[in-house]
Amino acid sequence: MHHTEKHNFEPKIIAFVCTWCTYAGADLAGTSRMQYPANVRVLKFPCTGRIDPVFILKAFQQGADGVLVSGCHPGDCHYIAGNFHARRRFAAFRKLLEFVGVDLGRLQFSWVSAAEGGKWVEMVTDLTERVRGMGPMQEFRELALEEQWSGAIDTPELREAYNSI
Amino acid sequence: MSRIGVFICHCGENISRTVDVERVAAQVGTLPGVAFSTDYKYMCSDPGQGLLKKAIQEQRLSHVVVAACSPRMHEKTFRKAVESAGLNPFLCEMANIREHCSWVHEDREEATQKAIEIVGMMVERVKKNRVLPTITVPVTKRSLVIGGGIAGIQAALDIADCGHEVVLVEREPSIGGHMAQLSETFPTLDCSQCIMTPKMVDVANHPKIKLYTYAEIEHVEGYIGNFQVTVRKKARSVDEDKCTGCGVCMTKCPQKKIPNTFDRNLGMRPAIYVPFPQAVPNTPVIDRENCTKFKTGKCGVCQKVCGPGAVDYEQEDQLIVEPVGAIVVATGFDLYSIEEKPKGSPIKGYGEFGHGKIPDVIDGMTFERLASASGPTGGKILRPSDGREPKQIVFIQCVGSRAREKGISYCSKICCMYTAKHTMLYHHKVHDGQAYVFFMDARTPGKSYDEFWRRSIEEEEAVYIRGMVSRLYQKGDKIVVMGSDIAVGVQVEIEADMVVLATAVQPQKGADTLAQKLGISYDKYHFYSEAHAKLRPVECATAGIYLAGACQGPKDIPDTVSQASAAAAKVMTLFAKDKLEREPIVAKVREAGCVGCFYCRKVCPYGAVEEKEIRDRQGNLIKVVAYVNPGVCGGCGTCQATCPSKSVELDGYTDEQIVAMIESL
Amino acid sequence: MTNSIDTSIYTAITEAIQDEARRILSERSVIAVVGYTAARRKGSAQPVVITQADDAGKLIFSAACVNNLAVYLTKAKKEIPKGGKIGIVVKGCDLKALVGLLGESQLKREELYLIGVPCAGVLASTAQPARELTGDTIAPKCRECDNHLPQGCDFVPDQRPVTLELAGKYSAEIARLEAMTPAERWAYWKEQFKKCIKCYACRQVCPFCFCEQCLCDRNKPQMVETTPRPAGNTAWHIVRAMHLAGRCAGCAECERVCPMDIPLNLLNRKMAKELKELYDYEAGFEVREKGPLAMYDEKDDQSFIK
Amino acid sequence: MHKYISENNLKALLDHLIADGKRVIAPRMDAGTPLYGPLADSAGIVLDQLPRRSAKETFFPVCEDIMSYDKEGQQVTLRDVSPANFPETILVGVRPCDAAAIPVLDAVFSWDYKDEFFLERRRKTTIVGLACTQADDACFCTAVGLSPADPKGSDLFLTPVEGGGYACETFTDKGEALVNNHGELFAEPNGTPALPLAEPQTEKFDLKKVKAWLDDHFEDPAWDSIAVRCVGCGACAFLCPACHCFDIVDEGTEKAGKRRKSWDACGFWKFTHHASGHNPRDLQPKRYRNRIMHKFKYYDDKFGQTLCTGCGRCIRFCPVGIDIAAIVNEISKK
Repeated sequence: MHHTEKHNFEPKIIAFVCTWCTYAGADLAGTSRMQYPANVRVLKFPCTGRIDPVFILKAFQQGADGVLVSGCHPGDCHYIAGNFHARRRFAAFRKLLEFVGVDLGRLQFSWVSAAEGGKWVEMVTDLTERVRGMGPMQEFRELALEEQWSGAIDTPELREAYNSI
Repeated sequence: MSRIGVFICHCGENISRTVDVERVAAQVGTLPGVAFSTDYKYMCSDPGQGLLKKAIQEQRLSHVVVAACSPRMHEKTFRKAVESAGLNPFLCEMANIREHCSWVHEDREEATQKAIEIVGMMVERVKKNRVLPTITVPVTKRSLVIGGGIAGIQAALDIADCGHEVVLVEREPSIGGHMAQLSETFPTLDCSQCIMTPKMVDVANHPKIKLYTYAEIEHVEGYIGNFQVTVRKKARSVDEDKCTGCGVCMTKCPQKKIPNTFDRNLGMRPAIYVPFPQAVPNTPVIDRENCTKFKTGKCGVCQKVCGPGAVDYEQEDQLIVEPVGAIVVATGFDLYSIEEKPKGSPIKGYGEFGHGKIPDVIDGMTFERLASASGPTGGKILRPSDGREPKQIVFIQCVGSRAREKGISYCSKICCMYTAKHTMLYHHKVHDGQAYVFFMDARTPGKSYDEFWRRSIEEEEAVYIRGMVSRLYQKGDKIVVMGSDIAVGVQVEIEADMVVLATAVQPQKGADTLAQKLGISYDKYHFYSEAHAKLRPVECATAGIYLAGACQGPKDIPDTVSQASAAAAKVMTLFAKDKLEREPIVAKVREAGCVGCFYCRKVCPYGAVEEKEIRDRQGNLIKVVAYVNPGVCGGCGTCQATCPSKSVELDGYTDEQIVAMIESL
Repeated sequence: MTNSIDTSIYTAITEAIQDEARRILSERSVIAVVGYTAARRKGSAQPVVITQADDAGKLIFSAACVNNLAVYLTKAKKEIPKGGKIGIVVKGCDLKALVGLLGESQLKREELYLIGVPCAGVLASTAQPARELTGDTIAPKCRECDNHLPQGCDFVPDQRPVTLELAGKYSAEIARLEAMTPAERWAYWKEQFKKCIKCYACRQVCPFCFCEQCLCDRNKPQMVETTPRPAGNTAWHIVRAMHLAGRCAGCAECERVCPMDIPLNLLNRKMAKELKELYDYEAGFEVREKGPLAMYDEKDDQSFIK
Repeated sequence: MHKYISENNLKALLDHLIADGKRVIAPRMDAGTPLYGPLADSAGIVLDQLPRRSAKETFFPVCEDIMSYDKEGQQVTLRDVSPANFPETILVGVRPCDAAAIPVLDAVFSWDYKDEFFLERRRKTTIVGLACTQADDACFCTAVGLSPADPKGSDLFLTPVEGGGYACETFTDKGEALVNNHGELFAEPNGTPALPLAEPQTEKFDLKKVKAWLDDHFEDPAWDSIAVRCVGCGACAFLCPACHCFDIVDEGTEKAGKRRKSWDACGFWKFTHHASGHNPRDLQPKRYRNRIMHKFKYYDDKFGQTLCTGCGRCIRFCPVGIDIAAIVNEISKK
């Protein structure tokens, strides 16, 4: 069971999942009344094949501390092969993110079937706790606030905005 | 500006117990674009839906978000309700605050906060939703059945009896398939041909069935409801319209020494022939490879003797395009060859069983022909080598099947039963003979099956030996069969007069090529894959294509016939409507941005991407772009994630919708 | 320094290119030839499109002929005459890009007349085109070139380039970065990407950036910030590297033209390395219908997926 | 006012200014590339090469916010960026080709609309120019009527002298104030001769003839042959000290965002792309024509000035070797 103790840092976890397997698996976790951290926000896609790497990038830029991508097990894809394409795409993309300095501890890929409510809970819990341990994803947040020197204005408002995060 | 209505469901107490629904409603009510927000005990109830409809009309809502259970539960319900209130159903989204929130969190504050964010995310999403018209595709109410065995025949008759035209295509010169070759059938031992031939005749005489024999599928285009199938009708060299089926040509043909494949090469047939006397159609075909006229240019006897002048040496293959709305694939099975290992075959050879070099080692189908009253021996069990009656006969089961080390791990399903039948037929015909069966275990589920198997042992005196045969060899005119009896743990050696191998059931040769033409998937053995093993066992993942019989996996006759009728029922369900409706979650190409790299086509699991030429007003080609056929598109969106310029977009899951959701968080 | 590279064959190559261009233009077997010509500055060269046999004498080949001319054949370049066979001068590295474009339905082989160049190397930068070609001034891609003599062309001057054995820079640099912590790598790229001014020279010279409307130019939705700020710059370079993964064959034009000296080819080489390791795929060697990210194998590695 | 400052004192001057809380912008190495930027201390200054980007970004940033918005409920709050917050700046080590462009830009930014973002930075900045002793064959300041020692645009101008140090000359009150405020670091001129100046080899253009030809040749086959090779990037415009086109975009989410102004370039296909899908400059030659026209005709028509200072950056860094000096020279001979 998940303990609702208070932490200093509540990471923001964004999950990109396919409708047929992982979304249904997360539904099953619900109908089974399993408990997991409330940090995850689920975005439903028809298929992992639809998940564009740009979305992961966008999620980090929008302040996600961790991203979970999850779909049907190989061979179970509702759309025959979408997850096979996704698997290659993400195998490549994670290497790229790693090379530009993103800690891959913040990015989790998984196969969670409609029957694996427990696995969903495990995935979300593990990622949340791991990212909590890693602390906030500062890199993209700081980057978003950075300006070219020529455009930077050292205004009190900006300073305040910066300090608020 | 959008006027979004948000409806927060308590779900009795399922949601409201952990989520402060009133606070959620109040909070999301302040979001830009939200015009109305409320909470209600049971949104899915009649009054709940009434509330929704009323609000749409009174508040002039442009979009709706229902925050309740999983969309997998009630999305259809609410979209219907929204539609009945005059909004496009796709302007309604559900926010899952039950399965994904109230049920999985205990802390009321946390859960409420999360619910607010989930609803907020769906509010941003719904703003970007577009009106999606339901896609309708016309349905051509004709169907194609590929394969004229019992599966194809049954499916064709069922569909045709329902009043829809059927095009039945058979590769061989006659329909009938393997069932026409069988002697008697388990578990009732009725004569196969007696029950089969009337059905064949029904096909031939059915006004709604168009029969192409000696024909193959050349090319398939189109999609559910709208296939264009090109059939190659091979040159028969006999005009079917003129031929009366008198058979004079066959009797007069000087070339009569061609092994009869229908009889498993046990008998001979002429170069102009029908495969078997009850063939449908009863029109001969010239075997051009073996015909003297075609080989040397001399002869021409058949043409001379043919009264109606039906023999036509000049005949060429014909390509016929048939428009159909549905396709039933019933291409059946083949037996694993006991001869040399065929090239490219997944299973290793059976050298230990003589590789087909010992003439009296035969396979089960050959035994069927020997046992058949219309077979080469007139139903007498005689050795192919010397025509003697075998007094000791050994049946070996699971030759190829369930032999992982050989490359096939599946069970061929029918062998236990037909071997039992063989022992009975043998015993009926050779009263003083003894049958032995080597088996791994007997699989006899099915109505009256186990009783039948027991009868073969208990009444027909077959000796079942649990164990496999390690080797057999010719010794004089005997075949020494060496095996083990694992039940008693001894080596067994039997001097047999004849050995019958129950070889594995495999898909027809060329099953993979046909699948590629049809765009359907198949497993590693080339059996065709159904869309869902349990819930959609007769449908292919490719819409509009259905499976019947052993092409999908080994099956006996009752199962085959059932599946054929099921496939026919699916076709009739499809034909019950004039137009096909489908969810408009399909990809669309933004032609201005498309540069025609066709990455989308490369990754599309459905083959839905076609080429489209863009021309200017003068007709000059500007560029070739991708076009997604909405009838074929499965809606996975892999194309969009792959398209470098995002010039193809999946309706219902556009980049705008997804980015709006990410940005809301 | 004695590491100067022998470019004496470039004179003979220039003559051979001129002769061949003259021949194919006068025989009208091509409607145009895309090649290089000398420009005003000492030692400089620039791309040129000639349509008359009389202009064949303008064509040259030298160590300053750095451009990958394949970019002119893409649909993005509407200025180049289309609708007929086009002759094009290609180095081995350029040819790899052409091979990719053939596989991506952007070009048809029968509409091309390939004049291959036996190449000993070109300059890293043409900011000072008169510099001598040496082990120091040579383009980094030439240091690890495996295609000095282009294969499968319609015409290749009969010359053998003499090449120096030079240590590759990209693999060493990739290894150096890989050895860093994520935070150090992030800091490294942040400094580099910060300089970017979104002049899009990298995109515009890239043969594979043939999209008519770049994803990163779109604003509905804005997938990538278009403004030249550190965040948008980083996103742009990540997206571009991802779009080139499995396609880029390393002509390194992006890196050469970057006025801010951002080591862009490093990203592309890293992705090429990964795809080679993961799927044993190398771009640019043969015309293939599907790149590594347009296909799959059921047994693909999934050790990173739980 | 004429003075002398030693190299060490120049550095001391910069350190004093930084210590005073002034922003000192000077050429320095930025991740391996010589670029103008704020100095942390004088040690980082790099005066021996022309920075890759021009000095214009001190006044006309690569990208700047001009407004921000927030949505709260049905309420939208707009916030203007106040130019009053711009810091006081000393721009040091500016070559004549960069410095001369700044007064040229004054014309366009203070014309029908007074661009306070540019003008306020301009007011708050003192420009210390530096005479040029090195040129390559891409340099052509002399061809457009400037010179390696032209103090145009500088408040204070430095000329390297033999034996080290710089001869200083002030041209404006701002320049004099800078010297006077740090008088102890400046000495009286000692008559040491200046180092030999750079001598760009490019022939002087007859700018009148160039303009006359441009006046009559909006349509001309020459544009095609000049620009057929142009790949449509913005390197030339972005490195140029005088190009000043910008784009304004809103970036952010439904909840909050910024309105940003950033450099634009006429080479981009999007530059004049209409919402309708029509583009009057549909092909690259038409876009390149605009670049030449703007520099040597339109700006002259409107403000009586040439929009090119001959720094040669666009020549050195054009991916496809387009040489504006060669093109204008050719035009002047037509």
